[in-house]
Amino acid sequence: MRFDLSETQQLLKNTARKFLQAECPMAEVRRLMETETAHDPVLWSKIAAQGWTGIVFPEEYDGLGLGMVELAATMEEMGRALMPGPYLATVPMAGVLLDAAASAAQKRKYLAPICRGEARAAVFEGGLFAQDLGVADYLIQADRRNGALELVLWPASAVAAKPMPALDLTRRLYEVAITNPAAGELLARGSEAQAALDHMYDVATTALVAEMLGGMQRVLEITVEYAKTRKQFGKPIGQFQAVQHLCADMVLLVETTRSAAYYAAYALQEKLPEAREAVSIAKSYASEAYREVGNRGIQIHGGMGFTWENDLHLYYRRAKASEILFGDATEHRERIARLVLGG
Amino acid sequence: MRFDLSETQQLLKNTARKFLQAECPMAEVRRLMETETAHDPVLWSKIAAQGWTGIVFPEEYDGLGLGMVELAATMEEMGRALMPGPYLATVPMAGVLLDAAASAAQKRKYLAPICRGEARAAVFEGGLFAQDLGVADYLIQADRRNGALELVLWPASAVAAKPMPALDLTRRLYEVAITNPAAGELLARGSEAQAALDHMYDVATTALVAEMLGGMQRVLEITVEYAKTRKQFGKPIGQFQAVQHLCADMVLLVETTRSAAYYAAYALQEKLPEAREAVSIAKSYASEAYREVGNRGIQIHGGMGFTWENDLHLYYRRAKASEILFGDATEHRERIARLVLGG
Amino acid sequence: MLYDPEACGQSAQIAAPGTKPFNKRISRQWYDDRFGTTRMDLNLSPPEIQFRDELRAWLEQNLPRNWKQEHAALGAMEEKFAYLRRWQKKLYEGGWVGVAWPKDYGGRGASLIEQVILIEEMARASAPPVANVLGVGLVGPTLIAYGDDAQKKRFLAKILSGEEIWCQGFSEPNAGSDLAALGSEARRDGDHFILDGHKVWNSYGWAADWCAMLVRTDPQAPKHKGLTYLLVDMHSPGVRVRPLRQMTGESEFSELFFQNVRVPAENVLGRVNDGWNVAISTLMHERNTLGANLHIVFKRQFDRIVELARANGKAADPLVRQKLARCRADIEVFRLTQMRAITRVNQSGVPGPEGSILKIFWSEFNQRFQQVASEILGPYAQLTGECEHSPDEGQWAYGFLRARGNTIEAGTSEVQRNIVAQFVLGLPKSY
Amino acid sequence: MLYDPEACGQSAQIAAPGTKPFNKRISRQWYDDRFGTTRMDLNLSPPEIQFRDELRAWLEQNLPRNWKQEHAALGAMEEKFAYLRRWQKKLYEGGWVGVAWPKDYGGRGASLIEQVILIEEMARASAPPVANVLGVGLVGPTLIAYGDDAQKKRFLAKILSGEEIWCQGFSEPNAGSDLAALGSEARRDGDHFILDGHKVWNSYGWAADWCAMLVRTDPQAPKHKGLTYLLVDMHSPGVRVRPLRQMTGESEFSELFFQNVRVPAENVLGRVNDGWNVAISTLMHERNTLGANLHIVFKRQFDRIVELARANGKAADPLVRQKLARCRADIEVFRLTQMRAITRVNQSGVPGPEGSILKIFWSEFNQRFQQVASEILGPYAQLTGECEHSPDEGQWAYGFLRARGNTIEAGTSEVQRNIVAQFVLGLPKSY
Repeated sequence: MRFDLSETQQLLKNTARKFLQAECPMAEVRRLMETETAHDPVLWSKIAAQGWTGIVFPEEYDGLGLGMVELAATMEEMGRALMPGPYLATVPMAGVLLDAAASAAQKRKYLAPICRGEARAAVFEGGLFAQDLGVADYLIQADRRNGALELVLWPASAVAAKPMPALDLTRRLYEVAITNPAAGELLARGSEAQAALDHMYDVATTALVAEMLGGMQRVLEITVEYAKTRKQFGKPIGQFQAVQHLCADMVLLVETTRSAAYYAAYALQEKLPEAREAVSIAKSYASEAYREVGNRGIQIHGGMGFTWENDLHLYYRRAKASEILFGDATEHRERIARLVLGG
Repeated sequence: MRFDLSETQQLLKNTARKFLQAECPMAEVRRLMETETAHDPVLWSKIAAQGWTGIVFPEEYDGLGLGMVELAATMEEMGRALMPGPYLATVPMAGVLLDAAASAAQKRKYLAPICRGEARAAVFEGGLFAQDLGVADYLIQADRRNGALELVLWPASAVAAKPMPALDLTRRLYEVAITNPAAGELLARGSEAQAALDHMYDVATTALVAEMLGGMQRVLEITVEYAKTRKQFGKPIGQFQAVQHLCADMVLLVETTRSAAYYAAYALQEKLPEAREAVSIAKSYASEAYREVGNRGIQIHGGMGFTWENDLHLYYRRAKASEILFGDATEHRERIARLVLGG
Repeated sequence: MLYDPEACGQSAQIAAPGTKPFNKRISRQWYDDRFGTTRMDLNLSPPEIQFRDELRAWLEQNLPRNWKQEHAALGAMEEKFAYLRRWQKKLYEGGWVGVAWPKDYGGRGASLIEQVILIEEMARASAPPVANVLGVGLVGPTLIAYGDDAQKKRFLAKILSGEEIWCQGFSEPNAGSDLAALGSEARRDGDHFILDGHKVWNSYGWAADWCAMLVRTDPQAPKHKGLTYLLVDMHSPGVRVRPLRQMTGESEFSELFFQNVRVPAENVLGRVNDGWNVAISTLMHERNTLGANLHIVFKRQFDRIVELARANGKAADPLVRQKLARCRADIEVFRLTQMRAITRVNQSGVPGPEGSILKIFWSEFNQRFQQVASEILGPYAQLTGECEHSPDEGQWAYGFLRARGNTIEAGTSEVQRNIVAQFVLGLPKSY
Repeated sequence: MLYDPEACGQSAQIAAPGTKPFNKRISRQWYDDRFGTTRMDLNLSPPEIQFRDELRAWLEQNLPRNWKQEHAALGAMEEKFAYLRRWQKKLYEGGWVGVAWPKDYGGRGASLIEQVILIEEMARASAPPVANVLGVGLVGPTLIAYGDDAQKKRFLAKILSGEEIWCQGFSEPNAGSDLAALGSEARRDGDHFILDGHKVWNSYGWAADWCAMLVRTDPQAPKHKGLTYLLVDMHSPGVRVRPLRQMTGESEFSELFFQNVRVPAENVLGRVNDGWNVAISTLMHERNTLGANLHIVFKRQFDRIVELARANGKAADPLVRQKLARCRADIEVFRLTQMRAITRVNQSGVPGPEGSILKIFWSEFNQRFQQVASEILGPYAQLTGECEHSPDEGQWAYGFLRARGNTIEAGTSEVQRNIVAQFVLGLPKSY
């Protein structure tokens, strides 16, 4: 029994951290967030060269064929680095949906280019927005037509993407309009489409939780570092019990979220019957924990934490967007209740 | 504009405190809680001599004719002293119900003896228990019969009271059985009965909240005293920021409850349109605040706070019973929501 | 017989069970004779009602009906500010600025309750703020308490009229919660001081003519002892103002830089090296009047989110109902606790630590409230101002971020809890 | 090409937008060759499965089917305790007591994971506890680490068999969170120590033959330095045990009084004046194994309150559903975090500060959980054991009170948070 990343998985994670420290430091994050799309093609091609764009997809479509735990470990590092751009939309969302729903021919046509880093994609289920649609090469729409759920793929040329300014500056939201209704290609329909969509949400939610975990871990580290060096009343503020206890709370929030996040990834990977519950437990935890870690981190930083130049608010903005995405804590607790209590 | 007890009301309150310090110190509370009914006729007669048993009732029925704020100020002191016995059941419950629902003749027969301290009474609306029925001379039952609410008075001889052991050792609960169905006397019926019952709950809830306020104030005082004297690590524990912040939280809980409690009493007294909302705000606050003040008080006391000999658990037990009585915080918040949001 | 603690109080007097030692009972008459007949009373007194009605009548006559549109239509920050200066001038002419100041200095000698009435009426009427907020609210009262005649003559009238705008220079990068650790220095040089320093979290610095500053004049003295309260002309050579961008993206505050700024010695307020006491008095005033309009602001936002919750159906969700009811209760309890604090200060005349209790409460409430609002708005909560789908032009996304600062600005919740523990409860100093 | 931080890492290597510098991509094979193929694995290993199955088979054979009724039917505390001693004897003969102890001392040298399997299997089977909980769990391991051969020979076997029952004497009235402040003194007198002192919060004192104590032997030394770990015969003259009544009304704990108690010097464990280090080792063991069965206990209570919520209709209330879902998630997260901690300790061999994180979590969870249970039960929540209406014989009213102690016993939440801040995060000591 070993409930921890294996040596292999830890090596992957360490390498991802070093890659992102060099290729996507905070200066780069701040540069990209001031651009129109927060996406950098060069960074994307480097990510692709790491294999990350195909990490969980079969080798026959140029994927790396690794599992959920490896995806989670990698996304944890992306969240730690606050990596901007369309990774979440492209890989754990659109890619997973294609892998689950498309025919072999369609996968060769649409999934393989994603794996190779040549294409980006987005998903839209008829809510308020599609994430990072502005840099997508195609959009997969989940739509109820003629009484059945359909998954339809639209090329970018058939879709208008109108930017929607929002709190998170590193990952962009777009309003969706289909401009050429004839250009859609059906991927799946009915119960098959529903199963693929459900699976995609489980995977994407777990990936998002791992990313949130990395973010909150980083907020904790930045804050502890600050508490050790910032002096008030002639002492490092980390010597004040009030600050220590806020930091200890942050450790609890991070470590419990880590347990839930890793287990959700493992349970999905192993197709355990409790996987769906594990995903909702993880998201209900992470949704509140990331925000609360952000609250405590900024509070401990005092006025400094409230400035634009301090990085914490960039994490805080991501935390808020992530809290909402794929259902907030309340929605996931109701999902847990349905599994445990029925009704 | 003066939102504070007046000099008159403060004098009444100070006198009540001195009376209870002399006549009902903690040793007496502990003695009474070990008795069968937690009621002492001698203490009761002294309370009556203070005028407390008739405090809000008209002078024509031997009452004192004071108002809700005076009742609240007095009950605050009873709560502070953790006074055992059937005051709540007799005065703010049964007495108020009689005053609101009964005929002049019935008031002379039943309310006046309460005012004079010669009788005690209880109320039962068909829930789990009637409070302090074991020492009541009569029971007022609110019952839905033949499609209308009826308030019926039963003499003690027509009622069996079976004790129900519960957390609060200072105020007793009893199961109710009517043993002589012919002995009941109708007080009011229909909408008149409903209005009297609603009014009684507003008054009794406000009185209870004031009592809870006194209890939490006392828990705060005991705890601060302990924090100033108990030493660990070579310092009074009150010098540790963690303890200071727990104490500051307690101050916030007490002072905000005080605002809500006094306003509810004032609003009822002045028959303000927002009185009902004020009562629910006060109870929703006090229900959580008393428990949380108790939690922090015991926590700061450490192991000592967990012993039987320490008084805090007696307050904590009362806090739990009071949290439940007349609806907990959730129920009162839903009542606020109905007033604010409708539905 | 009513209990007489002087004559009783011995357990020996408690009679044996069964006896009835107190068979004489008190009457209402007895009670009134003994204790008096005063009662809690939340109604305004006749003079207070007169004050309020006079103000309402004046506002009826003078408040520009559509000032928000007029103001919004003005382009530059400077023009917007000039608009507020004109409004202040008008208020001043009506006698509604600095109402609490003594009549000799242009005020009305209004009571604290009348001040609060003014603040609330202005909030209810959605009137524009005055331009010289800090001058009127903080610097003026400090000048009245500590200024010499020349200083009062020189500054007070122009504060009220808005002719000279003031800002305040207290916080520094290394002196936040530990204000007394500040390092901006003023060295004596004949009849001047030479000032060098760096201040942060300054409001109105870009518009100010004068700055009320706390600076170190004796670096050798213990840290609270070597400080002086200095009035600095913002137009002096060597003063530089830079916008300080906060996490919301705006620049509500500035940084101030002082390099070799010459300040005449007559601009010391109070005594040299006694600035800490002068500043504390300012901060007390700040805590006393700040926030008197907040319950109205909160209530307005609450009513608005209730509207939005009705519109999107969430008002029927039992979870949302609980959260909204809690917010409603919190706003009401905040208003009531503030009324109690005002009653106490109005009677004692001294601002007390009640301010810390209120500060902790409203700042933490607003964070809870903004979170509740965001849960009600769902995905829309994250949309910022520039978007057509954004509810209320992004005020909720902004409000969520801005509220984060509430438990930091004007004394962190940690410092405020220390104050409550030490000054309300008398616990020993923790550091 | 996989990112190689040694060969890269300079921003100069980042190509201009539009170019494609990395057109060679890695394969799964490349990845496996470079990093290996190990994976996270929550399954038991074959030896662990064998251990579990052997235990299950033994329990199947030996666990008295209706032991709870048998046990409850016994009147006196002593008889009930004798029942547990007999059960421990049986377990001992089966080789299931002290499984983690080295084989030489009667154990199996089981891994931490196997210990946890044992604890969980016992909880799942609702098996009785052993009589000598503290002897097996705390004193034995400390004896193995610090005892000399004579001590090991004298004590260890009788601990396992339950022939001699142990208790522990650490806390004192004036030494709670500040354990090192303890004042019980042992003065050297020839080849004996003379012990005087007062211990509180002692478990099993009334049944114990021996007490493992921390006492002061050098009052002049700094407070951590003058302590000695002493093994005291509870049958010695001068030892008195008094029940300590707690707020629940029970006496789960005792006070111990020692007056002029003679303790042979050979009963010092470890070195004289080195007792602090010996005790810390005991406390580490305590935090390591304590609570391994808790998630099963919580889960069982959770399932029961769900049943009750279904029965009274509250399971359909959206507010209750939220609260129950949160409890469900908390129990699961507690289990998982414990598994992660066990994995780490199992690999490093050293108990770490993870114990503090778990302690804070479960103790605060249980208080939330009991509150949720009480909200579900409504007025019934306050009924205590002796009442027919009382759900589950009053266990919920009792549980509510008992949980209050959780954040105090075995290290308050405040002390645990200090430990996390200082030993996990490396923040400076706060006092």
